[in-house]
Amino acid sequence: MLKLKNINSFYGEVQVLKDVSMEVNQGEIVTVIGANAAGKSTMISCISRTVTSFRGEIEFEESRIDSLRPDQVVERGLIQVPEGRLLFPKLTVRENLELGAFSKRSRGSRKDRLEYVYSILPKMKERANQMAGSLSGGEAQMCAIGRGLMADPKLLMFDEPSLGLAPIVVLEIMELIKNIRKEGTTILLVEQNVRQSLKLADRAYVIENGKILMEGNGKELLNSSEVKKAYLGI
Amino acid sequence: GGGSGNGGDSETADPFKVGAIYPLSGANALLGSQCLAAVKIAIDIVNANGGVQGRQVQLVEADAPDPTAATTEAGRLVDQQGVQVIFGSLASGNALAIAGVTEKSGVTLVESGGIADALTDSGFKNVFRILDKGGLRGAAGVSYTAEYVAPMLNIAPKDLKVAIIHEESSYGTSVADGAEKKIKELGLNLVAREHYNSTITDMSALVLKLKEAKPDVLFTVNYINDAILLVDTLKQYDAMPKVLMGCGAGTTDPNFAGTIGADSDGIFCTDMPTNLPLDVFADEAMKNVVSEFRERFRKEFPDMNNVSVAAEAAFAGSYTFLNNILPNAKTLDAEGIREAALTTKLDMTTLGFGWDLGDDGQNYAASANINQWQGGKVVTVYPDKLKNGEVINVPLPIAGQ
Amino acid sequence: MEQVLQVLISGILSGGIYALASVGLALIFGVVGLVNFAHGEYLMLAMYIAYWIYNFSGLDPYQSLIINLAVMAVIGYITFKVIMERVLDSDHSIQMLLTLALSMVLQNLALMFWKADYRNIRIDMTNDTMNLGFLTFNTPRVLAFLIAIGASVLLYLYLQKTFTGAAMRAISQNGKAAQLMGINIKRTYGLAFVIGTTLVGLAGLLISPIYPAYPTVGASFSTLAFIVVVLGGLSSVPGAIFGGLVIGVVESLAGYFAGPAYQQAAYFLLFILVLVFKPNGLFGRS
Amino acid sequence: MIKQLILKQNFVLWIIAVCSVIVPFVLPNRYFQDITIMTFLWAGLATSWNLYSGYCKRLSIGHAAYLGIGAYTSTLLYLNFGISPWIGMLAGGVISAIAALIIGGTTLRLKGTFFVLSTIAFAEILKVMTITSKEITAGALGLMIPYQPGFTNMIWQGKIPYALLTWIYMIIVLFISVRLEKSKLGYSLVALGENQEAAENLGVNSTRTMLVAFVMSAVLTSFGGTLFAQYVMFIEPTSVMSMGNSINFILLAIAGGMGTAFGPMIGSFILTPVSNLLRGYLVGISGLHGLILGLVLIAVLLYRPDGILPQLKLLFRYLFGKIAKPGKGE
Amino acid sequence: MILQVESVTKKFGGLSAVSEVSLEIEQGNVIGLIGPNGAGKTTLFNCINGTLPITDGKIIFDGVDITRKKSHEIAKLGIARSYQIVQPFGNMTTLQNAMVGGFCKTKIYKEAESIALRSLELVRLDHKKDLIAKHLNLGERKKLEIAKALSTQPKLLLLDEVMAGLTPSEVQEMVKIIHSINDSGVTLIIIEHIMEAIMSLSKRIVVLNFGKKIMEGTPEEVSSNQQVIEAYFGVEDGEAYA
Ligand SMILES: Nc1ncnc2c1ncn2[C@@H]1O[C@H](COP(=O)(O)OP(=O)(O)OP(=O)(O)O)[C@@H](O)[C@H]1O
Ligand SMILES: Nc1ncnc2c1ncn2[C@@H]1O[C@H](COP(=O)(O)OP(=O)(O)OP(=O)(O)O)[C@@H](O)[C@H]1O
Ligand SMILES: [Mg+2]
Ligand SMILES: [Mg+2]
Repeated sequence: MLKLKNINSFYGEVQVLKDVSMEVNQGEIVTVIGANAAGKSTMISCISRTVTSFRGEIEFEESRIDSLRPDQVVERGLIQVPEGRLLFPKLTVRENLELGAFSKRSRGSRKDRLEYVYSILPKMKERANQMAGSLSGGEAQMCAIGRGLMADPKLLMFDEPSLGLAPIVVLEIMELIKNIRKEGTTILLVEQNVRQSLKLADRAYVIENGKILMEGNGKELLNSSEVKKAYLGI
Repeated sequence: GGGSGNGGDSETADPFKVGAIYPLSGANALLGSQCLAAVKIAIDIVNANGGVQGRQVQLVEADAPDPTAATTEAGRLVDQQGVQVIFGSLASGNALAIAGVTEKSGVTLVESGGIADALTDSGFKNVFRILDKGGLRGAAGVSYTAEYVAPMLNIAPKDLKVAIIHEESSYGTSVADGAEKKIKELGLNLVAREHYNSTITDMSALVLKLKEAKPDVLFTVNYINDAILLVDTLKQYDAMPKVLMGCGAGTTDPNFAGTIGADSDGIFCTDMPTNLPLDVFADEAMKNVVSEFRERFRKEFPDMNNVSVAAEAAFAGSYTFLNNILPNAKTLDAEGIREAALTTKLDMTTLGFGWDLGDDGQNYAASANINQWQGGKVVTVYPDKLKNGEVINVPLPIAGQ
Repeated sequence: MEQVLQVLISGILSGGIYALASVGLALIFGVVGLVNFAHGEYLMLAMYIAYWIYNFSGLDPYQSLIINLAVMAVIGYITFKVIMERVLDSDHSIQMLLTLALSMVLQNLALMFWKADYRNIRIDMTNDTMNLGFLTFNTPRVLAFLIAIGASVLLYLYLQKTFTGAAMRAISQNGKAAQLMGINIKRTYGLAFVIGTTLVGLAGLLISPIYPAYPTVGASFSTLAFIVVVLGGLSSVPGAIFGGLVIGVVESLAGYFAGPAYQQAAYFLLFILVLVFKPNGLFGRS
Repeated sequence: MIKQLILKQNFVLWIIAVCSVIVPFVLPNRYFQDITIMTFLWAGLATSWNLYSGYCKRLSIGHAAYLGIGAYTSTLLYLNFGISPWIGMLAGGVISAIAALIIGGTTLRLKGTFFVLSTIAFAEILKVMTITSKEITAGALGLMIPYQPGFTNMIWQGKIPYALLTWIYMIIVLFISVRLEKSKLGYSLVALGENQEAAENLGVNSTRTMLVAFVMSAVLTSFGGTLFAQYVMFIEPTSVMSMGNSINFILLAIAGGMGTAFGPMIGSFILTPVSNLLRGYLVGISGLHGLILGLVLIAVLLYRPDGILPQLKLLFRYLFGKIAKPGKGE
Repeated sequence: MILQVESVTKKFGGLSAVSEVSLEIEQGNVIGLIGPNGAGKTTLFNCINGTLPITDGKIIFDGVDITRKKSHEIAKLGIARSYQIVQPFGNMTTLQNAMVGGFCKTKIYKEAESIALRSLELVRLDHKKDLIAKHLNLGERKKLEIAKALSTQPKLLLLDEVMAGLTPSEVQEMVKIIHSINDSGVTLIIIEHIMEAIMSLSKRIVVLNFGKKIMEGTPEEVSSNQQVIEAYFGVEDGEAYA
């Protein structure tokens, strides 16, 4: 469904991604793990086209998307829940969520989607009229996730969704991701919470210094000694 | 400047360099560019007649939107271009700044725009002003009103209610100050004095305030668009006083009547003599010069149905100086020019009044005329010597209750 | 009393035009986050265009409204494409400065093309008045007021009721996030810029029968529009409408009670007072 | 040793600043000297402006007010009481400081655009006050300083003394800027400009820091105002306190590099002569020089948004880096 | 007792983000602060260091009542904090960032520089000292947050989720850093959702929920408390997360 071929990405003269190739199949949960600054967020941003300084091919549903504009990528149903939330601080939670359904493909079903998001993230309904800028760290993260769901995604990319969430909520989010997948949305998950995310994943990639280092199914990697040593500190 | 080219062949002698500094950009660019055009015409005419002391006059232009720029540009003309005479400069502030430069270098400034008293009251040796001081212009309107208008209105001068409204730049302020002083002196009844910024877009409040004061005569000093706005607003609120005595610039501008049309009939515009009928000039040569100037000016500014006052003054200043003063100078340096300027006396310049400088460089022959708009034309109604029509419409037919 | 009422009304009428001149600025600020110092220059351009059309075809500013607005939209679009689009990600100070430079260019272009002459449009209506009891209204000013308020309200509704409007409000807060929502940032920025310049153009057009065009006419409106917009709370359209009316009234009252010399000082003073007590403007959300 | 010094860009910039004093001596005539004086003066003024607004990223578009206070205070004291402008300059500084304290006290807590516009408002109010208090300031008529050369009067016949004076002024302000960059005040200011709350949490007293810098900036600007008045010898509210002047401070600072000690100077060294020469030599078509200047600025902003200084530094590194290399081989 | 928080309440409109919370810390101690999202942890930090004015209650630091003091005064007295959402001075270098803190207790440039360098070394960021802060990645920014706070030479350091977004092995590194900070005599309050970290760092843990303090105890006590498990840890595959 999503294919990356030999992506090389640069910030100025610094090369962040080196020949990254990977793929996500329809209906899968694919996890990407890696240390800080490995280039995970950069990779996702290349797909969303908010980072444009890269070479290589990106294919989504059999067609190239590596020269589209970010909004066109969204229009195809490829949605990112960004790292660091990136909410609209001076809009209310509700307005933030509604903007999640801005694209034409999801605009029509905005009302239903909002109900859906409220039902799985009840805290958001509670805070619907609060300015997003004054949410607590965790609440903001929930809002960002909710906003991503509003877009009716075909493929949803999460960049560190568990960041700053209480353990119980992390569990809920992982559960949620499973459920979303069940409803037919494909998932690409970037996570630092290595244990949780590998448990969830059908397949996983390990990225280090901008290179794909390992690839395999989630359980395998979780048990691999290299991963244990490098990322779990065991 | 070098020595005088005595007897030298006009073809081979060095040109005589003069400068012109006017605001050509910024808020005053309109009048500035007209003045510059007028100076150019004057130089052309002089050159066609053989130039100054056998030397062709060469013009160096400069743009000075504000006093700081005026200082720099005056420096360029004086030090870089080596001009001996500068014509300028429309705004009093610029004139004062230029004088600061020219005075130090022994260069002559011939001022035909700035009317602030300070210019000739500050002891400058080489600054000559052809126009009246601002105070005079304001005062002339007041004196005329007390002497002639009050009787026409059947009101004793001391009962005559008058008001002053002026734009707040140094121009408007100095004219208004002159008017106020005269009003106090003659014991007229000053019921209001207000000033405003000439970029004002709505005069309703001002006019409504004025309406309360119910003046019989309104003295006003404006630039062109505020003059139009003032008359429009006075009419809209039915607040036109019996007599509207404009004191220069805006109300004398050809576009004034052009824009407001028939309503201008009877509105006074005190100013230096302007657009005088040719028969005022006894001298045949001067008649030709004036008509040539007007013709060429109109060609350059086809939109205008009359030559603007500022341009007439700029022409008069530069032409008189080049044609009448400089030929009398023993040497074409500051000393020689000063002597010639102070000793030369003329009965008539192209402005209709004479040339008679005091030691301060002020032309005490300068006068202000009382003019009136009649049928879209400026008609001089006073002094009798220059008069070419009788007063009409006192009180104004459009005056409010 | 009658006088004061009359003064008040004349203030409100001017206020309507100030409001219209300002809503565009508020919109551009709200969306692009840009303080557009060249704002007034678009007003100037529209006045010149109105004058031109009037001169060549005899169409008065109301008749040429559509053409004029179309031209303004095109001019807005061109400036956006050629200049603003390139600095969307730059520092605010850079953007601000760029608009300053732009205003310099436009003013001087006008000076070169049209000379410094005042260009008046006198139509039959210019001095018409309408009377209501003891009150007098200048017809072009009333017309300008009605159209101005109408246009401002339309803009407000557009921003509130349409999704594009919502996008416009979101975009300035976080451009990257807006992209991730599927908002075409450049297009939205461009749209806001074009609407903004067209609206201030409309304001210019509406005052062209009562006020002459000259190269620096925009400058005084620019400052005024800033004051209005800040009073209203920067990016708030209703705030700008309200702010415009307030400034109009204050200016008028100050002119009447203190004298026209104090008109500007009065609204600047009001402005400072408001900021002292409500640092985010009258309508600003903190 | 010297090579190391050269590689420190500030060293080179200091050399440029200090050596510029030669310029008025070698120039052929007073017109060019006049431009040099304006260049020094504007460099000093823009650097003064930069002291607060540049480092703190809060643009004041009302600094012409302090220029006006400086110019008017010294001139009025001189004209009315015969007090030497040297003392008048200090008095102007004191009054500017008081004004800046009042203005700063009310506006410094404002954020972003609110602050920017409030500075305009204050400057405009001050201008209107100056115009309307005719009895004291002569209003719109302006004030003229009589030409009485002498050191105590701060008036000279030639241009050189003015050039030296404005150069010293520039160097002093520059020195203060450079010191500021390496001081607690400077660090606090820059941090405040980046993120006020975070700075406060690190112990930065934002109110005091901003006030101190704002007052410093205002006082130095007003000193420049006195020099301005003594040089032009004529002041009037509409031109001295115009927003155009305030904007010019900003233009120079940004063109050179805002928030850097030498940026505004570089900006003035380039733009002041350019704009004066353009005005002088493109006089034929009114508006043309303004148009060209505007276009040049747009081009700079579009293609070199950090200003000229960083480019210059790159150039130094390139030039002296090359020089330094063979040195190593020896 | 270096810090005494006495029945502090903070309301936003109708919402009590923190209500009647009291806690005390002894000099040199490390306390963990946990609780569900929106429980009021960050708000409590904001109250302690003066970023937000408190609605009710009293805070005493080192014998001084700091309830109504401004945040810069509090910083001078010796409380520093890091932000949950990092707030670097983006256009300054890493070292300059830290030096802003370094100037808290001195006016001398050299001193501020050496203080800043020392804190950068402590968080192992000294190799990036000349990098412009906006080019740092998230992990480095978190370290910079700590270094900035440390440079003010605090007696009490409030750390808000400095480990979020780090891989487990990076977490371990950070834990070591925090230990060494504590060893140098700084008292710490730590907010963290990563349990391994908070359990191994803190001597005592305070749990907030809906703005109220629901319990305080040793890590063992807290992790076995049923109420805390239900509200906070959750249960995974039938077993408690911790
Ligand atoms: N805008 C930028 N300019 C320059 N360098 C950047 C920029 N954004 C990221 N980088 C650098 O690119 C590298 C990869 O960053 P990226 O954010 O993709 O890493 P990551 O794997 O997502 O790390 P983390 O786990 O911290 O989120 C880092 O070294 C970072 O410093
Ligand atoms: N300015 C504000 N206005 C209204 N509500 C606010 C404001 N600031 C915070 N809140 C609310 O107060 C509550 C406490 O927020 P706080 O940031 O202290 O939570 P937290 O415990 O730090 O949570 P997290 O673990 O998610 O960071 C939240 O519900 C938040 O939405
Ligand atoms: Mg990342
Ligand atoms: Mg928090």
